[in-house]
Amino acid sequence: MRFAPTAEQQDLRIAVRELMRDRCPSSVVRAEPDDPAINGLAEEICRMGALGLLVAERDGGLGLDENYLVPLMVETGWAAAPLPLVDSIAFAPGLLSHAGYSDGPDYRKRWCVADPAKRAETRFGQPAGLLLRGGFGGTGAVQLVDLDTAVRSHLAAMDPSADVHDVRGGQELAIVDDPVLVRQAWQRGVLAAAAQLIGLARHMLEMTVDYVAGRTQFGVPVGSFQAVKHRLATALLAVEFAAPVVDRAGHSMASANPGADRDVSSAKALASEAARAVGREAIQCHGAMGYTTEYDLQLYLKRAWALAADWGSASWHRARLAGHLGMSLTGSTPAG
Amino acid sequence: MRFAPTAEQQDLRIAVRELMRDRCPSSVVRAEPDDPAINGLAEEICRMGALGLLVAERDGGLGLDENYLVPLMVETGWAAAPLPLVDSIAFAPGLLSHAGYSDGPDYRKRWCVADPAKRAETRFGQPAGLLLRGGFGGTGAVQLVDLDTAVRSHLAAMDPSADVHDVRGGQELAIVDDPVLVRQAWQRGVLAAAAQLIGLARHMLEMTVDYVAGRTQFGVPVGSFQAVKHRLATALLAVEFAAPVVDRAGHSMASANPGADRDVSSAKALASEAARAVGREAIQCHGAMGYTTEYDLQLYLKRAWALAADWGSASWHRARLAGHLGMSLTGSTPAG
Amino acid sequence: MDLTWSEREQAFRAEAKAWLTANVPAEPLPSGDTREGFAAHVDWERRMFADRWSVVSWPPEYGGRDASLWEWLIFEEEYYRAGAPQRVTQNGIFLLAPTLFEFGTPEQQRYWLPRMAAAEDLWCQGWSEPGAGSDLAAIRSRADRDDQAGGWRLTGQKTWTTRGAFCTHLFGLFRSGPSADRHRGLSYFLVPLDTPGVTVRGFPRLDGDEGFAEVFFADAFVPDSHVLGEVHEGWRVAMATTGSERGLTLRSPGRFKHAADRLIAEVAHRHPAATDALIERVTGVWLRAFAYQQFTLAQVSQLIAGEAPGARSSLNKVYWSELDIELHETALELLGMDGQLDNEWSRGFQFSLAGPIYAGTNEIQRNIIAERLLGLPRK
Amino acid sequence: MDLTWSEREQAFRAEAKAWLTANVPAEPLPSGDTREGFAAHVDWERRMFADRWSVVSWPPEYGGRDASLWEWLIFEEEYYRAGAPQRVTQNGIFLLAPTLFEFGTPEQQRYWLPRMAAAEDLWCQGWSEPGAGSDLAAIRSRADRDDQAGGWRLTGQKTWTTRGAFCTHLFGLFRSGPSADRHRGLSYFLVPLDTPGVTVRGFPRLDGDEGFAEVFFADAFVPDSHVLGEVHEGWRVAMATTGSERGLTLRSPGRFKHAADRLIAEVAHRHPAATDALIERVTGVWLRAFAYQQFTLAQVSQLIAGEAPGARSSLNKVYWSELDIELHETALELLGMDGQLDNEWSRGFQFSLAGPIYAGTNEIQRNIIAERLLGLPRK
Repeated sequence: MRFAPTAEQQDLRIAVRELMRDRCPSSVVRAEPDDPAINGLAEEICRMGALGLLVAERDGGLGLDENYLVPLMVETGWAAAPLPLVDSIAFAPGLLSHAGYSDGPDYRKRWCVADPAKRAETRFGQPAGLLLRGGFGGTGAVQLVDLDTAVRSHLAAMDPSADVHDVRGGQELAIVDDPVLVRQAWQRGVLAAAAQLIGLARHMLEMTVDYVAGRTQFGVPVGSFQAVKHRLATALLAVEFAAPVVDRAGHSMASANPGADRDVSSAKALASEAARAVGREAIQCHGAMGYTTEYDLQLYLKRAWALAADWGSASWHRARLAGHLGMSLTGSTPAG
Repeated sequence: MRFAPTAEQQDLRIAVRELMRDRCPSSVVRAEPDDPAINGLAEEICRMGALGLLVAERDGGLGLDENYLVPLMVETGWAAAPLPLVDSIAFAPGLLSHAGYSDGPDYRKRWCVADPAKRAETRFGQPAGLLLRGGFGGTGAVQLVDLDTAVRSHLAAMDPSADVHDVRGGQELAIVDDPVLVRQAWQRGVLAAAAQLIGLARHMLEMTVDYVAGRTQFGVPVGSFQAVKHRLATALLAVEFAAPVVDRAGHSMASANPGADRDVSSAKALASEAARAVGREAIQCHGAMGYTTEYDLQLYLKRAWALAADWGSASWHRARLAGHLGMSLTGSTPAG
Repeated sequence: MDLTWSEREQAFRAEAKAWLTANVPAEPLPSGDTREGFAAHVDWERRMFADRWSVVSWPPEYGGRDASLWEWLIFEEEYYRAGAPQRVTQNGIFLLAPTLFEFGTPEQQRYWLPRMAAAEDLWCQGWSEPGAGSDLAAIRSRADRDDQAGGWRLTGQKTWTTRGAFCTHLFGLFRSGPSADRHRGLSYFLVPLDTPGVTVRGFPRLDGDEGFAEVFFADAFVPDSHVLGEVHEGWRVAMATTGSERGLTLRSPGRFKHAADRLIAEVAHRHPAATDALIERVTGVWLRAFAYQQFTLAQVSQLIAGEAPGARSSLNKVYWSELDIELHETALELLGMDGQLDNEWSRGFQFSLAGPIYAGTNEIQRNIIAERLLGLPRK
Repeated sequence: MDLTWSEREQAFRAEAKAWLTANVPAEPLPSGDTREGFAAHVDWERRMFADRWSVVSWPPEYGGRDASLWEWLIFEEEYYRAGAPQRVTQNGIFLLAPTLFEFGTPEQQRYWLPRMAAAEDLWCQGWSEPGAGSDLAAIRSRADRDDQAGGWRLTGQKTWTTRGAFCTHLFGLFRSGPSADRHRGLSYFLVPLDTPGVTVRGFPRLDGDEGFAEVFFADAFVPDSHVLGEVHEGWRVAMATTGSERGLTLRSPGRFKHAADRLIAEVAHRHPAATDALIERVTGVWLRAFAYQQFTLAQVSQLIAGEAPGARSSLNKVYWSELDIELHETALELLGMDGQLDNEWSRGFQFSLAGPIYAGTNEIQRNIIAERLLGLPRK
């Protein structure tokens, strides 16, 4: 029994963290989708093999499991990396392999966007050549679509750095309807989103602590007020008790635990709530400063809001969890 | 337009308040149900005509309306008067009049207990001669039962001063199934319970403010800590925004407003939540002191818990309110 | 309790309703926090003024109707019910004007009030400075006496000035005397933004609109006639204004009742997404808006009976600002991923987050509630 | 990550489970906070000791099994799963014993620990005094030096002593030196309650049980051998104990997981009352209990790797105490008026309300979290 990352997992985390601090500062999060800095970041991520993290070694991947996916996503979430990482690294690999799209070294360049709820909507689609449509909740078929042949139009969103598009049509390349693969892809997407939310929450909390420790009001640091201390203590509690549940969910998937679906839903529900709670306290503790787009907090805040709502909201996953616990809700729990 | 009590309503409030401070200190709340002090309090309440507050003048009552019921109940709630006042003053009169039990001066002595949810359970039944069974939610028939002929046994409850009994059987004296009267009786019971909760909440808040202003820790009054200030400010907000809704509900009933049922449910939901919230902050601010039965806080706290759950909980009334607002819940919302 | 409207009040409501029905733009105006949206809103303000609806509670000589507080509430109710535009003149009309009525000289009132009512002068507030948010006493911008010219020379910087880039005038506090006593030595100035030495720089807010500005003062001259209230007594004068900002006048219950009703309509629209747990939250939001309305009715009744609201206005501020967030959070939950797109609800959500921060943070309001209403010890 | 149990651990679990199945009383014991209930609980403790289950993690010479932290967690899980009685010896075993292990002399350890494990000595704690709750440094009870007799004479009063009326010994701080420095000059004493000059008065708690006591000291003599740690260094010694009280050792996840499972069973039992909104709350409670379990597994892994939990134990304290209240509030909501009667849930609810208060209030814990874990300034 040992509930802690291995040295290899820890090394991966550090490598990703260094890459993110180096290549994904807030200026990159703010950049236009076709900015060279974003392309550069995408290339670095390819170079470290991250796109093949969950791809079998025989298919040219790293052959690693979800215990490695979690730290990778925590750190890219921390940086709010403006790329479809959840889609390409977590959701896509099993589906692409099955459809024959991961053979040879070409998969490294293969960025995907996912639209599991079939909202005809994508985020961070700029580098992607493939669209994966369907699979919400881990059921149904996933359609592989050639994104270049689809009709795309920009949508205004709360998070302007998310590069949201309305996407319709496009040539169908394949259909994956193997229920095991679709469920695995969905669970991996949910797990990756949960992990990114942990990173985002930690980042917002760090920024807020720095801010209130430095800012003075009524002659003392804002961070010395008991109300501020208690708010941030509450925020830390939310993160510290969500993070191990995300780690646990990664382990359950990696070890094919029959409770994996329950654990993944637990992770996403808690991580979504933690990120929202931290965001709420962060903006209140920043005062008007948190409320301007010149300051970086909003970048991470808006990303957290979107990711908390995406891949099943906290409510959605709680309802699913209730089912796993043998309690069935009478109300409906729709997708998206 | 004037949202404020009249001089007469204000006079009634002051008279009841003085009676309560005089005859219902905490020692009376702690007393055994057959203690002479409780009987004395019951007699004083009869003497001021309170049992006939809502009884028509031609039937020997005061012929007043729910605008007077609210302040009477706020003040008796403040004192946690250990008598079936909601049952006897609010719920019973219309039913008793209809069944012919309020003619002559005898009604003054007529104390009732209500069991609207037919739980076979009564509270504060000591002075009562009549049991009113049924009417939960304002529908169905209410059975008038001779309490002296019923089989009663004591039940251990969280609030030991509530004198809870299991009550079965008893001779049926009459049935009231006039839907208008049953609805009115129920709404009055709910309104009275909401008003008592406002009084209880105010009392707990007053005790807590006194306590934290006086108690010293780390060399300063506990009440000077920002965390304590913010807790009690939040408690005051809950009470101050619930109280006008209770007043409004009383006015809606008195003026036969078609929205009365909506307003009464609004009142009970908010007053229940306010009392629970104040109780929660009160016990936390008192520290271990709030946690002993020697100190009075627990008397008011336990009464508030019971009254918040009784006459439809906050959830129950929210569900009813949702219906009034045109939104229907799919889940069930049972009585009791 | 008497919750009936008089004939006069009913007639007033009918007139307001008729005018709003005829005049409110069919399509929502672009956001008043963008440059072209602001211009469209100023047009709307001028149309209101032309028909004497811009300042209903003011005396007729300044463009008003001498409306009672009840009539003002009625107007606000109908205004929000009609979905009429946001009031971009609110800083002047709701924050500065009450102070002008209380502290202004007759000349100042005659000069400034009609221009404000007509949306000729467009006012922004200059409270916050870098390093001084809710802590007005930490203000460092200076006003130096110029006896020869008969006025003051302003130096320093204001920030977080809402819509400052589009306004014509600013009101705010400057340090005119020694700063030993944090609450004395401040004066309250009325400053045209085209005064030489004043520079305005707009910058964007969370919701993407260019709604904030920094304002720089470099030896900008204002005459004595532009000081409101007594020299060095600006703190007291400003406190009256912030009382009004936090008070009844800024946030009418109509706004929240209307938004809660829209939220209920959204539930029907989003039927499959509206789980019971969400419907319970929507119900709770409606209930809080209802409570805010009842509280306000009681408070106006007390005001009319001559009781000043005092620190009780802090109860309003905390309640409506937290209600506003809960309302929009619930809406976003209901909307799912649609709530992450740019729309009325998501913009309202981002705007609502400022509620607990501006006009005195809710932390400060809770301190006030605890100390002044509950009597807890300051230290 | 390796979440499998070793063969040894599995065997330990099987042995514990078998013993508990055979020995846990079929009917719940009466409350351990009443006099006769306490006696029944002491019998249970002695039965546990007889089969070496009372202090599994202690060395065999004191009655333990040298169980690892993992085995201790396994034992706790099985203990709660079996519905076994509350541990009335917990003050001694979980609070005093870690301090004895760390600061006691070999003689003290040999003398006190086996008696504690055997439930011969029954320990209560004497931290709080009238006027000093969480503020240990405000202690005024005195220990005056008696050189001639080779010991100390205790004078003063302790209060809120849980189950003090039924215990045989008390541990606590007394002021042995000058009080100029609030954190120095205190010593940690071990006091038999039958010492002449000691008077114990029980009084009832919120839940009606006679679970609290005041303890009065009038020139009560204790020998030097009853001082734990260095004289005047009691503050430092006590801090180690409170760290342990707040820490991992007191609240095993098994307790909350078990209670959450019972709550889910209650949902099926109360089907018509379990609305969707309530089921969502029950799910949330289970989820928090699950999170507490995962957090604990990670924390134990760190402990085993040699990292002291330090201020992170404040995270545990706040989390489990707030979880415990939410758990019981949800249960009471589900039970409706049945929740207002005297039963396991309503008693648990009242008990849970003490969670955020004792062992350092959650306000103090949040200060610690903010200052020591987040690094916010003390002042």
